[in-house]
Amino acid sequence: MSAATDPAVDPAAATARSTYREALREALREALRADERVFLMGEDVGRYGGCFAVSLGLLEEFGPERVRDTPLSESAFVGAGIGAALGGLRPIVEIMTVNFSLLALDQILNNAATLSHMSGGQLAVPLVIRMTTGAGRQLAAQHSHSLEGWYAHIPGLRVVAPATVADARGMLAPALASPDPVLVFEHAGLYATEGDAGGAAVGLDGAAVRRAGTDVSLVTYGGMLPTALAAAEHLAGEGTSAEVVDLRSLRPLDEDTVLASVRRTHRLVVVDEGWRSGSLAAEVAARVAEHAFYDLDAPPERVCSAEVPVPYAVHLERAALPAVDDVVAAARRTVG
Amino acid sequence: MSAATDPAVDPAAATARSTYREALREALREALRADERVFLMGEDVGRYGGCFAVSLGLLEEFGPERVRDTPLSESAFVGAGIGAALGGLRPIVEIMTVNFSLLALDQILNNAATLSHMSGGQLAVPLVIRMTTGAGRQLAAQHSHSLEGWYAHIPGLRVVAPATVADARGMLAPALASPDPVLVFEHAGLYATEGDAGGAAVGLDGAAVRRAGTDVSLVTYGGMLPTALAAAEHLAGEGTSAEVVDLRSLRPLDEDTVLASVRRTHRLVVVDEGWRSGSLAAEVAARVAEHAFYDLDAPPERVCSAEVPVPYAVHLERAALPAVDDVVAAARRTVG
Amino acid sequence: MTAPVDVRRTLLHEMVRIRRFEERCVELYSTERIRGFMHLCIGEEAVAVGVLGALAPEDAVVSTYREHGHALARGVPMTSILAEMFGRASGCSRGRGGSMHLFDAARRFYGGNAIVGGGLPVATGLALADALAGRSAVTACLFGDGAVAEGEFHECLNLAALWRLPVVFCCENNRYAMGTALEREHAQTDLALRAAAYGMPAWPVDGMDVQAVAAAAERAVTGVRAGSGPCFLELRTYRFRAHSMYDPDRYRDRAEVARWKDRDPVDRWRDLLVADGDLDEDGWARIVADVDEEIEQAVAAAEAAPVEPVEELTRFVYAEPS
Amino acid sequence: MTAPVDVRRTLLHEMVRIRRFEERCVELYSTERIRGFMHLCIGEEAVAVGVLGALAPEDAVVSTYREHGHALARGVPMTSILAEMFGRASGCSRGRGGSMHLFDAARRFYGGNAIVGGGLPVATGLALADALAGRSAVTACLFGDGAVAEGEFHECLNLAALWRLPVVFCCENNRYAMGTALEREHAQTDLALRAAAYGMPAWPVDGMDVQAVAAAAERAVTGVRAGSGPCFLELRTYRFRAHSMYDPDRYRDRAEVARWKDRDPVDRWRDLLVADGDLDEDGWARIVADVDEEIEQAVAAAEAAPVEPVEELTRFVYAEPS
Ligand SMILES: Cc1ncc(C[n+]2csc(CCOP(=O)(O)OP(=O)(O)O)c2C)c(N)n1
Ligand SMILES: Cc1ncc(C[n+]2csc(CCOP(=O)(O)OP(=O)(O)O)c2C)c(N)n1
Ligand SMILES: [Mg+2]
Ligand SMILES: [Mg+2]
Repeated sequence: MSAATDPAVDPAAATARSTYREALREALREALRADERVFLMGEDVGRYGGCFAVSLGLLEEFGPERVRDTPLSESAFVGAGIGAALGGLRPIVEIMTVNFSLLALDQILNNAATLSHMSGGQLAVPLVIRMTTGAGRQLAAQHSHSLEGWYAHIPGLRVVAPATVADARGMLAPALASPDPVLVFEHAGLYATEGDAGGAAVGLDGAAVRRAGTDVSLVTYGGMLPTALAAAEHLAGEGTSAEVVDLRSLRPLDEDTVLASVRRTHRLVVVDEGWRSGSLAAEVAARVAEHAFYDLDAPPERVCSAEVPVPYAVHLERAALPAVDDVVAAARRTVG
Repeated sequence: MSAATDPAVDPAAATARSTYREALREALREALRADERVFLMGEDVGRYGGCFAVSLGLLEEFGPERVRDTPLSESAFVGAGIGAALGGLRPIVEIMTVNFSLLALDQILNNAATLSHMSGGQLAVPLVIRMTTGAGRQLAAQHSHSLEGWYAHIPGLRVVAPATVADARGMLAPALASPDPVLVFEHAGLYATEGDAGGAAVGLDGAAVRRAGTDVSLVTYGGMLPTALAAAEHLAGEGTSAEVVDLRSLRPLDEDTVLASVRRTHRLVVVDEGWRSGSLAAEVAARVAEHAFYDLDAPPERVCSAEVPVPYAVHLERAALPAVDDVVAAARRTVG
Repeated sequence: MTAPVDVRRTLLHEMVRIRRFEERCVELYSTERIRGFMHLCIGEEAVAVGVLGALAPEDAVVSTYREHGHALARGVPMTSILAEMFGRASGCSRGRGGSMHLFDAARRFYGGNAIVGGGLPVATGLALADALAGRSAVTACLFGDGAVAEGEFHECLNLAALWRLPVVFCCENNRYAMGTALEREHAQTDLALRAAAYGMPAWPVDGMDVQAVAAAAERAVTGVRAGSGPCFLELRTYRFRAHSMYDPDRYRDRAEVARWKDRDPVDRWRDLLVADGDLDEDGWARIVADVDEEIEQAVAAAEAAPVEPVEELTRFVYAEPS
Repeated sequence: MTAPVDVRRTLLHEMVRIRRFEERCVELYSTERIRGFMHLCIGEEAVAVGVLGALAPEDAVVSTYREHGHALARGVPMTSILAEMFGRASGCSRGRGGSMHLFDAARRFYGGNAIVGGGLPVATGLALADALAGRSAVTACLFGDGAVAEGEFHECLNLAALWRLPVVFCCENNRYAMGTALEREHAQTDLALRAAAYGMPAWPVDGMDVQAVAAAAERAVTGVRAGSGPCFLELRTYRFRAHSMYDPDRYRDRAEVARWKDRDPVDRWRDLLVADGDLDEDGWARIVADVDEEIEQAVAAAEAAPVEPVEELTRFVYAEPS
């Protein structure tokens, strides 16, 4: 289920229907066509066609210089993206999944996020790093992380999580236009979702209210948007009107939209696939508690993943991840 | 200033006075003497005498097999610690500072934290990883991180932050006795502090109330304990009685002690050297908002570092870090 | 030098076990009994059987996500492997690991690591533990040609060589890392030469010839066990199947695949045994029948096995007090 | 082949500049004008001057925390370097970087990286940008012998060689990584041989002889610029001082230090010039006086310079819209 399958959700969108995967590919294609400085680099983005087939066909269209397969060496090729950005290009680096990005974290934190400030503003790192995130495909403990909330902790980075086909299509152009490093998190569970790709570029910042409601705010992002929307639908059947806020950008956080929603509904449930302790959900809950304390009619709730390396077996994996029922139950507690 | 310089702070302690650095060294010495399986490994722990002189003299006493200098290869020697733990030893791995631990994060998250669960309980990783953390010495953006809150996000790890000389002395033994990987964060600003080393081993878990109070709870840990205590002292002069809670263990979090304190004082200020967004302070604030919502008389407050790569110049660095005044001001807002 | 007949037959039996087990896994995957990522070693059986066969029970093994063959050759029971792939409580990782994360502590089989290169530091540490404890065990560390490009390869080969640790680094060079051919991964494709630059003995081996692998592994293990420090084997092999069940295999030339299939390690070894008079048709049929029976019993047992109760989800995140 | 007199004198002048600048920094550190970590390259000046002198303005430089000499030799103004170390707004990083993080975008001096090995990927990427854009620039990447053990060294040498990128990898082999001697860092201490294993030209150079360094660097830069792919220089040198101002230098034999000091690159070069009749006492005195004047002007300017207003703390965390 995708947010954008409901036209009400995305009223501004044009007519082109596509999958999330195709929308990403189309955005890449457009970027490669539009600007000579843009190139795509990562493991198996070329001949293999992309680990999740996002870049399928781009090698044939743009050639191996601009659709560049790399050896297994995350630190080197992410760092090379940083250097290439410093050198005037507009690299898009793909890390197959967020799990492997740990191997490049030194480059991301100590160089990409830091060089602009540390050089007193002399340098900028206009780099886009795309990676797949999230669980749900029985890939077990080393392939199922949701670490986008972690990255959102780092000053100097911009972090976005397209949750709709329109955002998958529209976020790349502003990410490339940004002078700062932008991390784009694509949830593996969304690739096959269908929706309206829209046409125009969307903004990079700013949360979106994906469904209006009056009784409780469900604040979420990325792969959890479908879950939150389904929970809202279910709650509607119970007579509870849930507003669904899609953060879209995890850094900077659009605090205003979240606070405005909570000021209307007086109740907060944050839905986040990350592990609970130290999750982005904690940050959202803390900000609401700090800035909308007197507006809250109930304690904030968080629906997160169980604090466990994600297990393989289907029933265990399912139990580890936030489900529609969990969101519904949390929302009920806030209104109850 | 150190918490333990005030004997009232640490009533159970025995008489041995030492610095935080000496206390750490003594704990290492004791561990190396007590158990043949224990060894220390890391960059320059031996001939150099330890980057911060913690392990000075241990090479001479225990020899190069057990006080083992490693090449610059964080991923390899941290991972080798994991393997050695699997192989029946009790390694203590030193990473010079938390900044460099990013290079070993894959090993820490994907192996150390994960192997027990992923193997269905067959394996355990009784590994201790020590590292220096924190800013305050004008070491600039690549040497001043406070990432312990980040590590506290990872299931499968235990994370502790000794803030007193007694904890510096007493936490290593239980960390080595733990069958799980334990990360010990030593704040660079504490090494020279003096206090009572105590004698007995202290527990690994559980927060400690370092100063009792009735009006506001200052929840902190590690290098910020002296700041929180100084703020409490200052507040006392203004007639505000602040309780200071030292978390000690960042994972698991001793939620009960924090909640009990807030239920007494009805006000919360979290003091944390980490960057504000996505900080451990957010987790503490979120938990209090979730579980002690109706006990709070004011919005929770966080005093954290500015969201900036820590700058070199002394006035800029100081401005980036939480100061006593900031804590006092935050506490005043909660009682005001 | 020719091995005794029973040894030669055992090598064949073991390779057939791996081959037919994985072929059965393909069926089980298509009926969704097995899920997630599954990587087959079909075509690479000689490496698994030759290397693992050279180890003693006290030795340790660290492997990758492509480890069915290693686990089987190490003696991890097929039933517990298959139950794991079915996600059952009787699986060798209690259903938490799946195909990529097989563990068997009793057999010192330390997984099952799905981060490319991530096993090398662990293997280095296992060897360090054995060395420090004065045990004569050896650690065999298996990884692919792709892993050789990762930083951890470099750091660990240096560390192991510097400290003269008892590790046999076994590189399964199947010429591809997913869709990336050796020539596009490495500036210098002679991987044994690369390893030799760390000052350790390193040599290439025909990984399609089980006898050659077994001999090389034995030589390596003997040297390492004797205290000569680590060594490196480049086992030249090929995967007959795609990288994983998701891989449409667009990047390889059909003719290249066919050429390597002509060197099928199972067929070649069987034909050699037949030619040498060490195996007749009956003997071959018996091997196949034995193997198939073992497989079907494992399938039946896995089907019948219970799953871990959901309440146990967070069990083992931390070790249980023993 | 002997260089023209003015070139030879310039080499001396540049080395003296670095030497005396750093000696002055020691004083300024002891009076707490300079704080934080400070790493001196005293003893290694021939490397800085020889390598940086071989570059053209369009070339790029990536360095480490031990980079005063590199920055000076690259032409970063001494005033802006010293102001940076004083933490002033007129510093080359506006006081945010300090000794370890000197930057000068206009001179393509990309820092100043304090993560050992962390500059190599950046250098590789700068070279990639030049190559893709069809520019003939070369990137010089400077790092220590300790960095050679890090995974990033391996990944980057492979990547640069695989893609034939225009990088000159310049390893300042001063035989120690903090307190760890070369023999305890590396199983195989012939670092040029290690680099050659990636299939790139690599050779050792006497890093105490500025002429040898300059010649090697020129040869390397010329080849790389011509498109022959990356190359590696092992510059054999020695730091006369401790690792940093915090280091009590317990791990080195005094006799060893003395032996290397006998090969002082500044003294040797000066003596050679004198012996060759290219320098007399007056000439030498003039160099010293010029240098000292430059230094004292830089000190005075840094003292007088304002600091960045505290309100600007978070400026430049994100790039400003231009
Ligand atoms: C660090 C890391 N990067 C990327 C991946 C995705 N990935 C899984 S297997 C693989 C190819 C590995 O090739 P090789 O080491 O040759 O082993 P093979 O699969 O051929 O046995 C890749 C890129 C991963 N698992 N880990
Ligand atoms: C990744 C990392 N690990 C450890 C350190 C601490 N450290 C700083 S310099 C240094 C030694 C580096 O030696 P080398 O590369 O030979 O350079 P040199 O200092 O000799 O110029 C160490 C261990 C660091 N800065 N970065
Ligand atoms: Mg391979
Ligand atoms: Mg050195």
